[in-house]
Amino acid sequence: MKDIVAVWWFGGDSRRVAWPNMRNILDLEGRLVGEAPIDIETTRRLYRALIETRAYDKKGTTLQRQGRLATYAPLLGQEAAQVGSAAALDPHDWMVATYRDAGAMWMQGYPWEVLLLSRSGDERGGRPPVHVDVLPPSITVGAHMIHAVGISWAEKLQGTDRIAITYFGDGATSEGDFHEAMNFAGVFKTPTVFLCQNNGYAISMPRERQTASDTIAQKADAYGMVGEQVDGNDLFAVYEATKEAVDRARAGEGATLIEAVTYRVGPHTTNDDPGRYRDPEEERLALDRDPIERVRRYLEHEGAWDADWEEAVQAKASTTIERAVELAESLLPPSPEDIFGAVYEEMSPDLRRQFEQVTS
Amino acid sequence: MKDIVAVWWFGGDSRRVAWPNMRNILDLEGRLVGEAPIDIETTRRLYRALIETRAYDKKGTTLQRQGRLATYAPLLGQEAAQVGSAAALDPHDWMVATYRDAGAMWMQGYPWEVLLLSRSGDERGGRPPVHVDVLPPSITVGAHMIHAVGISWAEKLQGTDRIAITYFGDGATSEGDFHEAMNFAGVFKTPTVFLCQNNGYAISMPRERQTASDTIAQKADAYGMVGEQVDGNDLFAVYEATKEAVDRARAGEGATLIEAVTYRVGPHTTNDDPGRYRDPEEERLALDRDPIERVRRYLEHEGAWDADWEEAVQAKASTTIERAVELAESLLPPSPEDIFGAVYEEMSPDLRRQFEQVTS
Amino acid sequence: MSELTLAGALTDALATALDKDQRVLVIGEDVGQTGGVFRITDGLIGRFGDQRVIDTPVAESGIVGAAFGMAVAGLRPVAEIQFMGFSYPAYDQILSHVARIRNRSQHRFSAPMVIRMPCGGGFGAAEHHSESTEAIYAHIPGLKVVIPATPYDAKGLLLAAIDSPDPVIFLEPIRLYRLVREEVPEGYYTVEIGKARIETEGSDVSIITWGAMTHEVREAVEVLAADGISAEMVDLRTLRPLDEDAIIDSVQKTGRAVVVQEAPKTAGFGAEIAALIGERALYSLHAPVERVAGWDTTIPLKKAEHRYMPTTEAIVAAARRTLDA
Amino acid sequence: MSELTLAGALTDALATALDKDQRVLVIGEDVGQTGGVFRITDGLIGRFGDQRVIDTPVAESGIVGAAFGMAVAGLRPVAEIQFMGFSYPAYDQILSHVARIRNRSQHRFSAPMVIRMPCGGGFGAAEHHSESTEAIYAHIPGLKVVIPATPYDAKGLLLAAIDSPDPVIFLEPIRLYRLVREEVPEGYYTVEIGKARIETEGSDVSIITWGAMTHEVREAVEVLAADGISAEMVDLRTLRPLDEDAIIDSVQKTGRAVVVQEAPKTAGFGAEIAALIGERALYSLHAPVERVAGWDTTIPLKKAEHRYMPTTEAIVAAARRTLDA
Ligand SMILES: Cc1ncc(C[n+]2csc(CCOP(=O)(O)OP(=O)(O)O)c2C)c(N)n1
Ligand SMILES: Cc1ncc(C[n+]2csc(CCOP(=O)(O)OP(=O)(O)O)c2C)c(N)n1
Ligand SMILES: [Mg+2]
Ligand SMILES: [Mg+2]
Repeated sequence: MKDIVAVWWFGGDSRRVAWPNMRNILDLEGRLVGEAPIDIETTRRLYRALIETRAYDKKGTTLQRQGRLATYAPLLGQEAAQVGSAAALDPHDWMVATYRDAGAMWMQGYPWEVLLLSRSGDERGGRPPVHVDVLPPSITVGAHMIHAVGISWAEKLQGTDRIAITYFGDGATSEGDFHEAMNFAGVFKTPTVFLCQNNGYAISMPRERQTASDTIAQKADAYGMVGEQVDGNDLFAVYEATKEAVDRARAGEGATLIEAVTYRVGPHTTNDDPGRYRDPEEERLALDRDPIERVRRYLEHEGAWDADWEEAVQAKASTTIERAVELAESLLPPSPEDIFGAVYEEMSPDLRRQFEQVTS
Repeated sequence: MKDIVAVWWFGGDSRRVAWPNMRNILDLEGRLVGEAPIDIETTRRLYRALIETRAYDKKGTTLQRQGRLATYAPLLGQEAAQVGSAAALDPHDWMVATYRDAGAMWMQGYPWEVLLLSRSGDERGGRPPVHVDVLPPSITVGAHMIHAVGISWAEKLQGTDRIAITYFGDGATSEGDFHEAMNFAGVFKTPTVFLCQNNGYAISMPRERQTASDTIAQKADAYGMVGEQVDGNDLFAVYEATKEAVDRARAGEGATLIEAVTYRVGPHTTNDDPGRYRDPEEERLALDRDPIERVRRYLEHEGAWDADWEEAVQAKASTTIERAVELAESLLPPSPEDIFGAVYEEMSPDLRRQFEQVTS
Repeated sequence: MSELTLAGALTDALATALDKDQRVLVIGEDVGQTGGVFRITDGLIGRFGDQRVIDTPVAESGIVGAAFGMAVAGLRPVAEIQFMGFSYPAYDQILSHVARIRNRSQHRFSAPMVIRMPCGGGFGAAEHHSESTEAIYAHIPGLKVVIPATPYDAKGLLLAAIDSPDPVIFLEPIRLYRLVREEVPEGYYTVEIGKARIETEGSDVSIITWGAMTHEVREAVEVLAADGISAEMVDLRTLRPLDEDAIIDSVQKTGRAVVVQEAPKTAGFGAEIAALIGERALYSLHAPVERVAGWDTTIPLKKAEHRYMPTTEAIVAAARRTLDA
Repeated sequence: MSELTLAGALTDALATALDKDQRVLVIGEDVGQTGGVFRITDGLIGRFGDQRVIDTPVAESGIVGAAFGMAVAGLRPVAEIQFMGFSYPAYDQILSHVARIRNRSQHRFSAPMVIRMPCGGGFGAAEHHSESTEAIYAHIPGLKVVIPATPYDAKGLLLAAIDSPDPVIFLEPIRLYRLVREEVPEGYYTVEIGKARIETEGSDVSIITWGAMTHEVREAVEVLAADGISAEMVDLRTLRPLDEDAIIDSVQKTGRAVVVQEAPKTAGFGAEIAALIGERALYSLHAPVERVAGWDTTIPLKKAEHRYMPTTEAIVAAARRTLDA
């Protein structure tokens, strides 16, 4: 059983990869191969979150095709990795994530409409509500992980129990900044959780061309840090591993690297054509590993799912997302004030002169 | 036996560190605990090289104190790590090393007088003779390792059997560029040897504050690369490990990371005062591990050393270094032509205008 | 001859170089199977193989540093940085090593390599995808900085850059990639690095620019012409080494100058041009040199980007001011 | 009051800030036990402990990135980069993140932090240890760039920088660290960021400079005075935001300007000053604005460095040229 779960079709030539140490709790048919880390009610709540995340994602792709978003990077297939990990956080924990992590960011309080704004080419998309300590989605690959280290380090120095989680991809692990972030976290034992979604690709580059190490998880060892590989399409495994990492961080035991193995079912962004670099067969095989269907089946086995509830969940998700789209689209475009006024806390005299030229 | 050899006094608080897997061949008394990788004649040749390197190093410190060099970074105590590793190269192999690696660079053909020039504040110190493919000593920490990767990769692409070795310190492993260099070498299986001299310090920072990993060698694993820790004060161990790495690289089997554990007996540079950050007791203990004395004793045990020969070797070394100093100091300072003429292959018109202003 | 876009001309240049010189290779993120995010390397891997068209991990410092090593060892790498905004992680490699190895080694080693990067905004891209930081490269001794504005120049300059014995930062204005087609000669030819191009001769005012802003300047020249004002359009093509004489000759002739850049105004490369004119042509000037530039803000995202980009109208107005002065 | 060197004044400023504000911390390579390579943080770890004076691994991008995170989370980090030449690995963090978070998040997050770096040459240092690349920072919206030239200013400006709600690149001219002593008030005071300082009033020519070059300019002013020429010396102190009015007022008064920078000439910050004067004070100018600068070469090592550094004589000569014009 365990064995089948651990096999992935992966990489440019649809290579078969077996990672024997990957943490796994729910198998492909939604049966437990370990112990469920959360109760049924929580699972149902997270199921709703998975559905809502997917509804957002589908909408994102559609809106971009319609020219209503500037760019969109689909997260299709990565819902469990994002929802499961974010579910392990406290509401006041910090999050530093990327362009593809809408599901995680929303879980931590970043509203859908603000996420949409960020993808529509509006600076206000980087401004979550007060008390939501989630940084604007990072577009530069790699640079943001050290921010989570600095943030959580500051919390540690100030004696709070807040931790920081940072999301990044397999590609990001190649950047020098990944190394410096991991190394600082190791040396200073910062309360940081490094959550890598290994979705098999960095744009067109398959995971095995990104690094010659067998797993990304093992890189933790180079920093004296705990590293673990989990099935990123297994909500329970992701939740449990993240929860352990969060608990360790909060207990002062330092940082953890989690490699959540998942698959980027869609293109890199809506501008990308995966047909140029991977076998469509791979995408088909990925369907068998759908992270949401697995939870659905689990709930069904447990007698906690039926078609009516599903319909209600889907309907609610779609209403929520439609409402977010309306909200985002109802905003007037950013004003010159928004642009000139946010370079510094106060406009400097030369900037004010330019501002007055624009507005006069 | 093995055990004693592997124990090091190390770090700001003179901590005792035992690294059980460290490769070791010659023990502290100069007795073999493994098999000698080179014959007696070669050992005698390398002994002379060790002595000459130390003579250069002592002279460097003296000259700087006399204001005859601009800066000097002593390599005292690291002679075996440098001479032993460089001895494993072919003459046409590439080398990319640092400000502290005069011993290794000289072994590969970089003349003492040119090394002295580089430390005296003269651009011509970066110009080794034709056919000596050793780059100018790198002053920026970390950036140069990827150069060795690119160079050796080019050789591989061109189908030659030339490899590249790069020298760097424990501190350099914290830079992002170390990571990118290691990762590229892993992915592209470049014929590169990464030779880290872990000398316990990066200026004032002890090794254990640089990274939380137990060893630097284990970092290789993050890149699917072979990594090994060797006693860097053991000429034979360093030679043997490097030779194996060089052979693997030449055979197309990719890169290796070698951590040569040694000790920076002197200050970081002649401007530095180690008294501010380490217990002098540590320096005293390091004497027991002297890399040259160990070889001397070995030769003595083997009947290949006597006081007369020693005197001759010492005399020869000191003459050679004196001669290099004379040569370096006999040069006129660089001309405006040297400065303006080496920005581009040919001076651009605007640069020529400036040049004419200076020379008119 | 074939009708090519600027993007097409670049692909053609790369293919021509790869074909002509075995030492040339292309290296960067996604340059292989996908042909790069802008498809500039499209088809090259099929034709030249993955030893000469090399996909790398996501690591810009590594790309530049490895290409540097290759150049030192005798190859002629053409590195692609996906967007100018992602060149900053490689800034140390570029400034401290690529630009300096010839001086550091007194000609013993050199780095004949090209670093290509798409630059500029105006197409509603995501954050960090619309940068115009040419000034941070143009300031560095040892680098050449080239920025073509036409398909013909793009091919000729890229071939010249690949042939250059010294490293070249090759900036590609994204907005021009597919804006127009132009006849581009087949096969090998070069356009000399360090020479500006007078696109339109004129006698009343010199408008000096480079890269994507040539588009707005061209329009401005037409608007002014319709109004009886004869503007001379100077496309610098190379920022370093700068064709000072072309600039000074033009301004001495017209007595008026407008410098147009997309980058934020303060300490942009336009300051160098304005300073230079003040230095070498002050007595010819009938009016202050006008700088038309981006505001001193980060270039806004899609919805407010139009407020930032220097417009044809702004250029026309600046030219008129020099005439009214 | 005590007599302090510029270096001493900086140490005093750091101690004052650490003492006054619990949120302040110092972070960098070797800033702890050794007190930094220039001993600017000397004694601080003893007084404030290793949670507020933090020695880091050798990783500049990491230092800046971590300090950025700390600032976002409410602390006031003062990061030290050992030499300006080692700030380039952190350039991406500085430009893409430190400078932009306020705009990216529309004030929701900000990065009130200081990045200190010793800069400039003239003391025969090793490669990469004598950089003057202020232009690459002064071009970036969202940053403030400060460079003190006197002990009094050093302390007051550093305290103002630490108090700034926005990130400050704080450049410390190595050559001035221990050149003179000056009375520096004890305790807390600030010097306003964005205000130039007229060191000497004059009526014949304005000499505008910043950082270490104030030393040569001061000498030049004396030489000129001895010759009956009244030069006004403007020490900018802040490059961004620039005190444009101080420059323009001075040049309008004197009608002549010399801009002095240590950096290579092309596209250096002096170009911005010259361009600005041409823009706003053209009609006051009796002569071209002179730029006295380093050559467009990498700053040479010890043996040839003197050929590079702008000299008092060169400044005097340039001032004379503006008077002879
Ligand atoms: C510094 C930098 N380099 C390059 C890019 C262009 N780019 C955007 S996403 C991406 C791939 C990232 O892959 P990965 O980290 O695996 O994340 P994923 O997109 O798969 O979620 C690249 C190269 C960038 N945004 N930033
Ligand atoms: C990029 C960069 N950062 C900082 C420095 C300043 N610096 C010079 S040597 C050094 C320590 C290097 O330590 P290590 O790599 O262990 O080499 P070692 O000096 O011990 O041989 C530092 C921080 C530098 N030269 N380059
Ligand atoms: Mg990925
Ligand atoms: Mg060291």
